[in-house]
Amino acid sequence: MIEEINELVKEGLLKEVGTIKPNRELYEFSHERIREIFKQLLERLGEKGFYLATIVGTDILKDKKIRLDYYVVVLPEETTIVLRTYVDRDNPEINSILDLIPAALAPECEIHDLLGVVFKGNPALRRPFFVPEELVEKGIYPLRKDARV
Amino acid sequence: MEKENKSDGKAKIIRYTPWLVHFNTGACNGCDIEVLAALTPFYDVERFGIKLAPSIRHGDILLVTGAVTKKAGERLKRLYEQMPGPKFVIAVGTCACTGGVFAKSYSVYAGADKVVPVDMYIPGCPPRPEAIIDGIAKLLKKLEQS
Amino acid sequence: MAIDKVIEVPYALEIPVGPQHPALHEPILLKAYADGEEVVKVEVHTGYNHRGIEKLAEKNSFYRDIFIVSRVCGICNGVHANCFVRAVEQILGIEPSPRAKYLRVLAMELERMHSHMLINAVMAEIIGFDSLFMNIMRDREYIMKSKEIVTGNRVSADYMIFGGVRRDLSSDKIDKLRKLIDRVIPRIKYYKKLFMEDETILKRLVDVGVVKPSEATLYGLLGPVARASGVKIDARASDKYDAYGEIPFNVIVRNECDAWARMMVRWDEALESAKIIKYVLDHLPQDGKAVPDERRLPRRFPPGEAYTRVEAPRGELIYYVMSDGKPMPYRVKIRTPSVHNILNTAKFYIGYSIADLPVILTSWDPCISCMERLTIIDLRTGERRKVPMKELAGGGKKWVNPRYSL
Amino acid sequence: MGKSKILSLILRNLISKPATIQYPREKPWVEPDFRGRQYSDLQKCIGCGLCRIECPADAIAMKKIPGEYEVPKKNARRLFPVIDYMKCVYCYRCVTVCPVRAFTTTNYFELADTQHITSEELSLSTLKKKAEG
Repeated sequence: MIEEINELVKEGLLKEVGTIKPNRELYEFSHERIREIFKQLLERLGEKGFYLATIVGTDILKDKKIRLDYYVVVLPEETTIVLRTYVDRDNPEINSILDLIPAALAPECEIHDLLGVVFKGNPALRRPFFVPEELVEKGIYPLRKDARV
Repeated sequence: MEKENKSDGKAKIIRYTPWLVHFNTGACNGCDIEVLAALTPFYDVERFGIKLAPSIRHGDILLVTGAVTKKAGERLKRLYEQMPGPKFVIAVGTCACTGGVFAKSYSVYAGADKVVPVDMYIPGCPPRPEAIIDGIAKLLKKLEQS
Repeated sequence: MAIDKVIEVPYALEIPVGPQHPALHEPILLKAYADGEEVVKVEVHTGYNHRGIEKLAEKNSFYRDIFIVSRVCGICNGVHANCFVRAVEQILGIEPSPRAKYLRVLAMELERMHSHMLINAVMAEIIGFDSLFMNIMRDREYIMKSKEIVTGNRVSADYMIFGGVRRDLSSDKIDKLRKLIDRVIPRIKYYKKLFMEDETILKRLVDVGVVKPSEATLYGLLGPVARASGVKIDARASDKYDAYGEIPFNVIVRNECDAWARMMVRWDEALESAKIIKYVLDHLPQDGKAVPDERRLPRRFPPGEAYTRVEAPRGELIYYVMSDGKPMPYRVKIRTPSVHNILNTAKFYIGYSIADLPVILTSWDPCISCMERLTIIDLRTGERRKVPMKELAGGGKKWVNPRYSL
Repeated sequence: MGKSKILSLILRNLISKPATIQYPREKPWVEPDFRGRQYSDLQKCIGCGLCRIECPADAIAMKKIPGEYEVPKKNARRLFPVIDYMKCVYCYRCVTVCPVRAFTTTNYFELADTQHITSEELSLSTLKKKAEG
């Protein structure tokens, strides 16, 4: 349990939900407050105190939502925590954190290309990045569950 | 794909010093490091007069590794067209032969023979350097007979 | 004669490197913009290697996925398979026997050794030291032979299965392995000394591609790149997966922050791996069956999600596996270290000369096949004053007509 | 490095054998349990098709055994797996899942050819032909 994260929970920015195996603490937050949370993390943990491991985007077809998990590794103990949020599947938009944390470049672009989530404020978003052009022309996002590729 | 320049007699010339060009069309690097290993002291394909050419314009044999992805497929075609004839293509590894485990993916053509004519297939995931030498030797033997 | 042609001189030269290039064996296109000799901007264009593995994994069963994910990257196939297998083991709630855990460590450390030797050899080739390249590659063959003895194939190991490994190690094989490893260790020590003392290497590598510690965390750099910048990230030490909790080893950290430090970290880690391998060979537990019967493994997968980390040769590798109770996974997410180490580093080329470009690229230990399940373009430019070519041509003082007639 | 050291190094390199394996003329440096070509022994095979389902590369197809061969009784459907060696990734998943352990494994790897080759002939050679009559 990390104190700084605990403070954020107390302030109501994060909500403790459970764990992902093996022993990764899971927190939920609402997607409008993403920049606030990462600003707080930068302030409290410092530039050298953590790094963004990855963002996992999952298409939850039955809830009509796209789930975004931000995996943050807190140094020096290397404790992995998971920050989870949901965006609407039909209108997937979330603020980019690229200017705060440059490491978000790779995962944000990847999720944009594979799942179609728009990260507002990220200038590098572009299609086709790697999905073949014929799929881009048809507007298919290959990792969405209803995409037939 | 059918080969255009089937046998015009010129093929015999290159059998003493065939120069290889290696192109990775979306391989997992396994075949690439085995091609590299075939050039190093233990296996040493230079015994056959084979040299890794830096540019496609010098090459006689194109080694293709990897399940040909759609983006790299265009490049492969362009490289093949830029090669001086007589030219030969060797597909190294299961992926380059038929696509292997990636054959059903949405972004691969599955197999180099879908894009360029292939003269020799070397299966294996990845093929041993010995197998690569064996494949090249078999191709050279074929040229001798042509 | 009337002027009929005009050539405009751009302020920066565009130099494409790749995807088929003599200095680069991998399909990536680096568009470097150079002003004279100085690199002012680098764009990383990729996508030549995207095979859609994450979608493929969703469409195949868990058992087939083991072999598909181990073909994400040929060089580090063992760690990919290990990471996926451990994630699914977490969902299933099974644990391999101690002997299997030690054997997994053995296979992964052999992989780390050959990977580090390979990239050091490639670095020697890139700076024009071909005899060193050939020598390192010769000694690397002994490691490949050890891998063949342990796993049955030189490169693609296919060694991991849920609940254990797929091949046991007999005592005469252990003796063979000992001989091979003892043969390689003095050579690695010699190469390390060479990298410390040889002037050619020092001149090309020292103070090239400097990454500050705070930049390493902000840009999410991993593995030897981070450790050479003084950031201690090692999933082996923190997660203690498999048998790493029982095996003593050191995490190598250096503070020089340049390309040379990265290569030295790799040599030190190769030696450390050799130590781990010898420890494993000496302390291999006898109890428990290492090889499970693959015909009796569970066929039902409960719903659940798992997130595992593994220290690949290139850094922290991440697998996220989510199962919804069907025989196929609902979502498999693969995050390889090369994604961050290549795509987020376009900034670090700026300010060095064109000749340093391949050196810096190699010092990240690029593995395009790892990275390219996805692809991104970096457009960050440097915040330094750009001196246009035309100004340089005029000595920087005189005004020169921007158009040169022919 | 002193002069004497260099001299001894030169002498050692003069005497020692070259590192290269003269491969096509010499035997390859291959382990006996290297994962090479595998094929199904039709005396043991029951034609269940589990290997086809489990193959990660879809390299196995089930084929009917031609009429002129004698087939063991346990293989009632007269099916046998044919491995396409150009598709196979040599992971040996088929070998380990086979319920009757019918696969014969070898360390043979010199499979380069100008067309696709399969295990059909090898597998059928394990069967006897029916006596003509």
